[in-house]
Amino acid sequence: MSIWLKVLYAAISVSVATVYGLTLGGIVRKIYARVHGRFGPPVWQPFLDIIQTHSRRVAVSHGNMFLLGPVFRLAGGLGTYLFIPVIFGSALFSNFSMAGDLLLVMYFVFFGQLGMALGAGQGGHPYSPLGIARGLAQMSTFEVPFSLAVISVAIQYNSLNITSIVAAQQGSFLNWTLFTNPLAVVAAMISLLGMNMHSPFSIVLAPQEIPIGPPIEMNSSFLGILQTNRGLFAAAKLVLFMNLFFGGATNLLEMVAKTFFIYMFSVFVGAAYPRFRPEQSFRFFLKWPTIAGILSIIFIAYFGGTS
Amino acid sequence: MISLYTLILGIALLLIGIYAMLTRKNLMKIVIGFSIADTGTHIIIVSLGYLRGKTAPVIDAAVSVSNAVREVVDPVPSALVLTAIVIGLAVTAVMLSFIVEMYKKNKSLSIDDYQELKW
Amino acid sequence: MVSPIYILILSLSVGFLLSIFDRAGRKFSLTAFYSVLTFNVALMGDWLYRLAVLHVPTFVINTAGFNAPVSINLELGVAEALVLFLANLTGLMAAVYLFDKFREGKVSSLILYLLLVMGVNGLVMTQDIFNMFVFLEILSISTFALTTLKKNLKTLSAGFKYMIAGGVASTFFLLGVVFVYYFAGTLNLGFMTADQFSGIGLIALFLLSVSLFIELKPFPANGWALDVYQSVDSGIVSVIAVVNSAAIGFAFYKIMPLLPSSFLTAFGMAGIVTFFFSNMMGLKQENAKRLLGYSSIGQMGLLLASLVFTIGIEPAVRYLIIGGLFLNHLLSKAGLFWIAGIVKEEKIRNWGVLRNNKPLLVLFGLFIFALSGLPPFAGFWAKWEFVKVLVDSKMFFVLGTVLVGSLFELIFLFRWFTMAVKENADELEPMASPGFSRIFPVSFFGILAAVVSFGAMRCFYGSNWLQVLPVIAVLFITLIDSLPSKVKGFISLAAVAGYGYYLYPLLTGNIQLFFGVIFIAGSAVNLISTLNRKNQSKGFYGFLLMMIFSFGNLLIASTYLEFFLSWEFMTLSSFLLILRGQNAQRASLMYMIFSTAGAYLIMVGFSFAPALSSTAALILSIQDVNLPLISFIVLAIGFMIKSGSVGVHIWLPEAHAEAESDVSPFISAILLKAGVFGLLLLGIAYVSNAPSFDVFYWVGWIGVITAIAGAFMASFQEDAKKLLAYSSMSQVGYIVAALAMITHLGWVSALYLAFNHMMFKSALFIAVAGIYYRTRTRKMYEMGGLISRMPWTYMTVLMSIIAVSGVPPLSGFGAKWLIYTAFITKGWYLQAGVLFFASGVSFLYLYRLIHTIFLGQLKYEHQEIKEAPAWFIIPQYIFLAGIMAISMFPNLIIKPLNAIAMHYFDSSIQIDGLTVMSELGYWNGNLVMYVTMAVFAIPFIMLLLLKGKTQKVKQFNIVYAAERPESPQTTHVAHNMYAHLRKSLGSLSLPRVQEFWNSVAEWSHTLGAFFRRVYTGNGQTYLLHIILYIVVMYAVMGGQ
Amino acid sequence: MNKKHNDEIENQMKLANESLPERERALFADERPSTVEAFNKYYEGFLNWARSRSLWMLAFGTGCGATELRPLMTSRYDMSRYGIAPRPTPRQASVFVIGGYASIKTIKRIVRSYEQMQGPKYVIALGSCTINGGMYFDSYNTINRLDYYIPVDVYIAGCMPRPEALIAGFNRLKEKIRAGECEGMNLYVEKFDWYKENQKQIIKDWNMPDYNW
Amino acid sequence: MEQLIKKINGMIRLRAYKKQRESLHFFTVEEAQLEMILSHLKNYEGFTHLAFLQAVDFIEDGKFQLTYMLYNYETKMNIGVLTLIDREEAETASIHKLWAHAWQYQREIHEMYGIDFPGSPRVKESFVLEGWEEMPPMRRDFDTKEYSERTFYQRPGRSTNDPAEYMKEKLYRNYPQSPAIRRDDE
Repeated sequence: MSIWLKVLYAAISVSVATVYGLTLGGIVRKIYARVHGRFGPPVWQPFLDIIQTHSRRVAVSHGNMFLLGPVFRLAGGLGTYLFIPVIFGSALFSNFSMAGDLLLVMYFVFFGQLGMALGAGQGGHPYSPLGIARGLAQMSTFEVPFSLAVISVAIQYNSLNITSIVAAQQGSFLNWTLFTNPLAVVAAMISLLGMNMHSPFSIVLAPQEIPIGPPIEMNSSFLGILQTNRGLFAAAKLVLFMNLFFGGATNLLEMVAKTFFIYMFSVFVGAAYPRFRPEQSFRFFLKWPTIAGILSIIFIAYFGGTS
Repeated sequence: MISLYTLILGIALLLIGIYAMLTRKNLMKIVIGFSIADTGTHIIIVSLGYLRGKTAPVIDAAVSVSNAVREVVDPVPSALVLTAIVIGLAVTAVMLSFIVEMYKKNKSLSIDDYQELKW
Repeated sequence: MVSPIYILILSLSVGFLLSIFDRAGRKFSLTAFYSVLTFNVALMGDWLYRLAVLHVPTFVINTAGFNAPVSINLELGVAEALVLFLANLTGLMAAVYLFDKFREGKVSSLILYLLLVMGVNGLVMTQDIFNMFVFLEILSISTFALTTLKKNLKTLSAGFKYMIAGGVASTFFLLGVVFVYYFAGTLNLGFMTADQFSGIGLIALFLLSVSLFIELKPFPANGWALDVYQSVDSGIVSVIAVVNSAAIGFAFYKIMPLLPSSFLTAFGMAGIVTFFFSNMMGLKQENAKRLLGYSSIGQMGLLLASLVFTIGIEPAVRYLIIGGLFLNHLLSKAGLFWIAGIVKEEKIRNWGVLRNNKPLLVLFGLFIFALSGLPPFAGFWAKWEFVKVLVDSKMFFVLGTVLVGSLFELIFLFRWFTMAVKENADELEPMASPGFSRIFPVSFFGILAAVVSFGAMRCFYGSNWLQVLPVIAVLFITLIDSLPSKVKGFISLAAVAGYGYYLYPLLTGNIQLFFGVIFIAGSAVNLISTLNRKNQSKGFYGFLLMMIFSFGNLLIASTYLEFFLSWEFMTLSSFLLILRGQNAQRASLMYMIFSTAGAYLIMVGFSFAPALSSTAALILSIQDVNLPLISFIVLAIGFMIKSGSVGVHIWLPEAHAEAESDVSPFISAILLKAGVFGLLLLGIAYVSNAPSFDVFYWVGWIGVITAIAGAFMASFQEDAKKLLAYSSMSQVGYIVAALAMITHLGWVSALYLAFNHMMFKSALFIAVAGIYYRTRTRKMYEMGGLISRMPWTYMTVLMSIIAVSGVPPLSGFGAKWLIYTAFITKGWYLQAGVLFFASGVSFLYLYRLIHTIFLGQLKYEHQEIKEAPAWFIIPQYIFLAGIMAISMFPNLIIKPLNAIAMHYFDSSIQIDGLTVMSELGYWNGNLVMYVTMAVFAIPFIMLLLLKGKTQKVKQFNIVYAAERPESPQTTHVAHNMYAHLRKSLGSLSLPRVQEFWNSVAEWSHTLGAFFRRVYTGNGQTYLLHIILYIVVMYAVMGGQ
Repeated sequence: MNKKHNDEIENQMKLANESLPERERALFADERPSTVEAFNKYYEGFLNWARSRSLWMLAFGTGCGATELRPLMTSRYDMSRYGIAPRPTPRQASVFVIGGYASIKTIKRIVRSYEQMQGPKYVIALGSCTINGGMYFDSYNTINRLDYYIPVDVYIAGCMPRPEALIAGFNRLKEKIRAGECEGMNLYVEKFDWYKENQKQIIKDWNMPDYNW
Repeated sequence: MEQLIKKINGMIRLRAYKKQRESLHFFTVEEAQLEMILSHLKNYEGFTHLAFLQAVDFIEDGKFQLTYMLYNYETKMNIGVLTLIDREEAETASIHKLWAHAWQYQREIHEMYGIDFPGSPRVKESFVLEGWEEMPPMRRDFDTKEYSERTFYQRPGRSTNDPAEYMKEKLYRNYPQSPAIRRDDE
């Protein structure tokens, strides 16, 4: 396949994911509003917000790193997405997954976060590092159950290759990791809550105590890029979870349906639970989901699992 | 064969001397204890070489050169003891001179007053 | 051929004539005095030459024209000649040292001194035990009298105690002599045999030996000796500690053949006990001369023990051990006592005054190193062989006691040394410059020690000059030390390059070559940063070269001893480098203690190892060696100490932080890899001959725990260098864990990580060095916002932390990919989980590092700060280029590493073009790089197009809740940045290990303080000790 | 020569920041704000449409009128359906709602926050106090006319105006935005010196730069 | 409580004691005796808490009245210690040594009334007015309307009702003589 075709496919894939991710965000706001008994903003409000932020005539930059922070962030989102095969068996949506396996995806997530943290740090505002400190600490803890789940999955399918993990789950829905290795899915889904930073783990972005955390100084187009990434990155994470735990997708519709429900999980938990303090959330992640992850490894590695 | 009484006497003196050294606080008495112990040692030495009924290993009018081997006691311990006495004397003398100097410096003869060096 | 009897005759006759000479003037008497002493030395030297080199038979002197046993006879063999030569030499030097005293004092001291010398000579040579008694008494009485050379209350009371003890001991000796005569019927040693003393006859031997033994000051019957050592004039003390002890020790050696083995074992044990306890009690000692006294007593104990425990082994080795220990003790102890006399400060804490006199300080260090048994001094070789003997004869208890005792000794000696080098001495009176007569003997012995050590080395290695190179480097740099620092730097750089060039053909194995690159090339690049030094940096380059050459020598060491020698050179040189740091006293001491403990373990481990069959480098030949399990365990612990594994890591952060900032990169990036190299060595042995117990499983766990513990502790540091140090600990934990897998992929990842770590940690430490150079602070919260002032350094740090954290596309991700794949393939799942956690935590400290230094608020005092000097920037960018190269083309490193590991295992990865494939997954670093560049470019262009009119603003133009920031200090989030994490998981970061080791230290000091209470200072108590000691020894020996 | 000339011009463009202590001047940007003209009509029209549909309101309750903003967020009035959302930082907000009376102490913060907002930016002034002082017309520390200190786009009269009035005000603002009439950002720059003079007249301890970027 | 009042009355002559309710009492003391009384109340009578410190301007008498409101946690009693100081030379002793937090009240009073408390920390710093240059605004001779007109730009067209007149007409029609504010010690 020619490289330019590949690039074209990737561009299409990214556009779809971004639009999908942003729409998902709009839907979530709508759902929240309805839960509150409000009418809520239109579903396309995220798009309007992005146009609005980009439409600012002036911007303030604190330096080159500040300028690059959002770039890093979106690059992280793009890269993460591009290293995941989105739809099983589809050339259009296979992205650049031949560059690396699951570990690459897991670590590329940090690319954007690190860059963003640096950019926000140069902003000079004390709330930025405060939020980043919380975010990084929370990340280091929710990575524990997630990585345990990934290890468990890797043992189960004897592979770290996302495509072959998906392939192994094809056939019946009973082949999904959700059913063959439920403990790993429990661990991973709880850490998904942390990744999405929905409450009860939303202290990182705490809108009141430290106004929206790291990106406090971000403005205009910088913010717009961050918002774009929010959509894309959400889509990337969901696709990854879908691939690892929910049998992947063979067509776009299936992908949309599955990821929607995965997302709804964290939305509903977020709508129902109050927030943890940072130290509570750290301890929480290291307690129950970690135990679930360890149990899933023991279950898979030492009792053979079911696959 | 050896003289048991003198041996016991020597050991007794040795023990008395050591006891004195261990219990007396006065420096002079300690030196006296040392001398007693030293003397006890000398007696032990001599008694080990002593053979009942024989004479001193001095070749003079009483003992001729030819029958000396039969008539005298083992001469070696006696010779040793002479040297040992001299040496003991020297040690005692040095000790006493130390005591004199120490008394000059500290005006005390109690050994308890000379223990600032420790640990 | 002058008969040695003339020594006795001349000493005695001149001694008596001296008072007459003195009438004619002190000049005459002194001339006579020194000529006699010189004559003694010359005569003994001559005899030594004849006996040892020309192999003249043992010379026997029969007095009074009769043969033994009728007459008293003297014997002069090689051993006697050697001991007497050294004793007389020391006597002469001590006399030179005492020249001022002798010139001004009474003539009687000259006479006494000659008598003493005569006593010593006689005691050593005589074969008659009563004669021995006589000489012993002559020796003792003259010594008693000489103690009051400096007459004050202390010397008098100490001398009196000495006399009581000595008097009683000699009384018993006399008794023993007589009893021996009674049983053997002769006084001549040559005519006695052990079987003459059976049953009750053993009492005779007991009395004879135990009283001599008491003269050698065994614990605890040795309080009197300590008092003498503390109070009496240094010159005399050096004679008592060295010459007297040598003579009495030799006398004991002479009667040893008579003693039954039960006696000998008991005496050997008593020697070991003495060595152990006196060193332990030395820990608590603050008086310099008393400290030396403890050390002397300990050394004598060790010497006696070695006399006993080496019976029956090959004579050459035996002489090496005994001779080495003896020579070491003699030279260094005499030298140290003399220095103590010159310094005149009683408290070791006040020895900072020694810094006024640099040559003397060097000599002091020389003696301390010699005494501690560090190479190249004689004690090192002796200790190495002794340990081997003990291991071979399975005396593990003795071995343990000796090693712990040695460690104690090393602790107090090095504490003293670090105090002398570092302790504040500003308020003390500066030391007066010593006269020639005082400095000469010290220097002479220093040079002698060096020559002897050089001779020992030559006798071991013949022409292998590479092993000696570290020492040569030090000497060479010392010669040119007056040159400017930059010149020396360039010379050193050239030397390292030349060394590398020379070494290259010797590195036949790939693995050697790989570590060669880390050790030599890494050092060379790091060396560039030292070129920034402005001041003279005396000694610095010498030690640096010594360390670098030792690294290289580790690679090509072909025997255990060579390996260990280089290892010890490395330890010593790195200790000296660390000590150069401003507040490095504690840190360097801790480093030395832990390193030495590790070195002892390595020594023991190698002693257990079977002999090598091949002459190739150890790293290559080790695979043919079937190491026993104990070797594996002990060596693994030893190497893990060096690599800073958890539990024994506490030296690491201190040493890294307190070393000079351009030394830290060497320690972190390269020195730690030496530990890794050692573990790899062990791993290779494990691959071919695995023991029954899976040692490396536990090593793996330790590595994993090290990784997480280091990461946690790094997150809570305020000091940039400490943060990096803990980060190093964590990273090396990864390496150790990966090595411990003993799989192909594990080793590839370990080596990959090692290489990577060398580069990014060097770059980071040099960057921090540059920052420290400009800001003069290591506290991160005192910095901030430096990105605008030091953009180049920022770039390095940014790239390096990306490489550390394992974020693609830089090389760190390769390490992560390899290591996790390896772990999952190996089946170490939970370990992999912990490592994931560690890698998450590593983001915390990395962000903290870069944020608190470079981002946030620039402080007022740093507004005008400049970029770090070019000497710091150049090496950083060399390393950065390396990182970028292997990031872009991972095959550059993966392929060779694959080849190295394939030497030991079947390959588990395939390299298909630019993609690396493992059993589980795949990774194409090149493509990742391109994709990353592309995805980076897209938003960047997007931003440039859309961002509107952008105003660059300054640091206070922030949204501050509608206020304006008060000051940069209060606006910068840096101090205790992860307070919330500390709140929830901080208990993990408590310094428990530190507390553990602190309490170990506390306990050993407390025990020392407890035991030394036996030395009440009361003469009667000391006497009681002696009596009880005899009783107890009798009980012990009688029981057997 | 040319460079020197440029430097001179640049220096004239700088703000004096005289009230800042010497060492703090380096910590604040001293550039003068400049006007940024709109794009061409159609593009700007599109952007204005988006801006009007996505009003981000600075959550800064300057006076008692802020109480009336709370019900606006609740389900009864639900401002989010108009695309109005609160933002906690002025960097991201586009609408500044002045909640009633503004004391001198508050006006200082209002000016800072307003200047830190990224244009185009809009101001809704709430309540009589902002119009002519309201019931605080004779207070010694409450200003009477807000538009002397920052440009105001929409006034909502009342003491206090109900949330319905607020919604009406927002709708008015939207209309004005779409009509391209809300150029307060450029107005502020054009009359910069006048605004500064007025501000400095009442804010006596001016311990901030002349323009808070 | 009565006992306490008697006791204090025995120590000094109390002026104008007033019992507002069971748990709230006021009395006035001489300015010179104020510190002594306060420290006595704090140290011996259990009034450990200084609830507030405030001032009233009695311009007619040329006096400022200071009210130190103390509270006893055990008996749950409030005592207001009042004192009068001269309006022209408005200055009195600082009590920040008795209650550390009093400095903040004193600073505020200094700003608002111009009463000085020598020795009180940071008393001269501005508190809420941030750079006020005129007469302290809470003094009754400060004409706030004139100040406002002078300083703030008036919007033309505003019509104003005099609050007193307007209120009188609207609400107090039944009370033509609104009660004058009287001090208790008069």
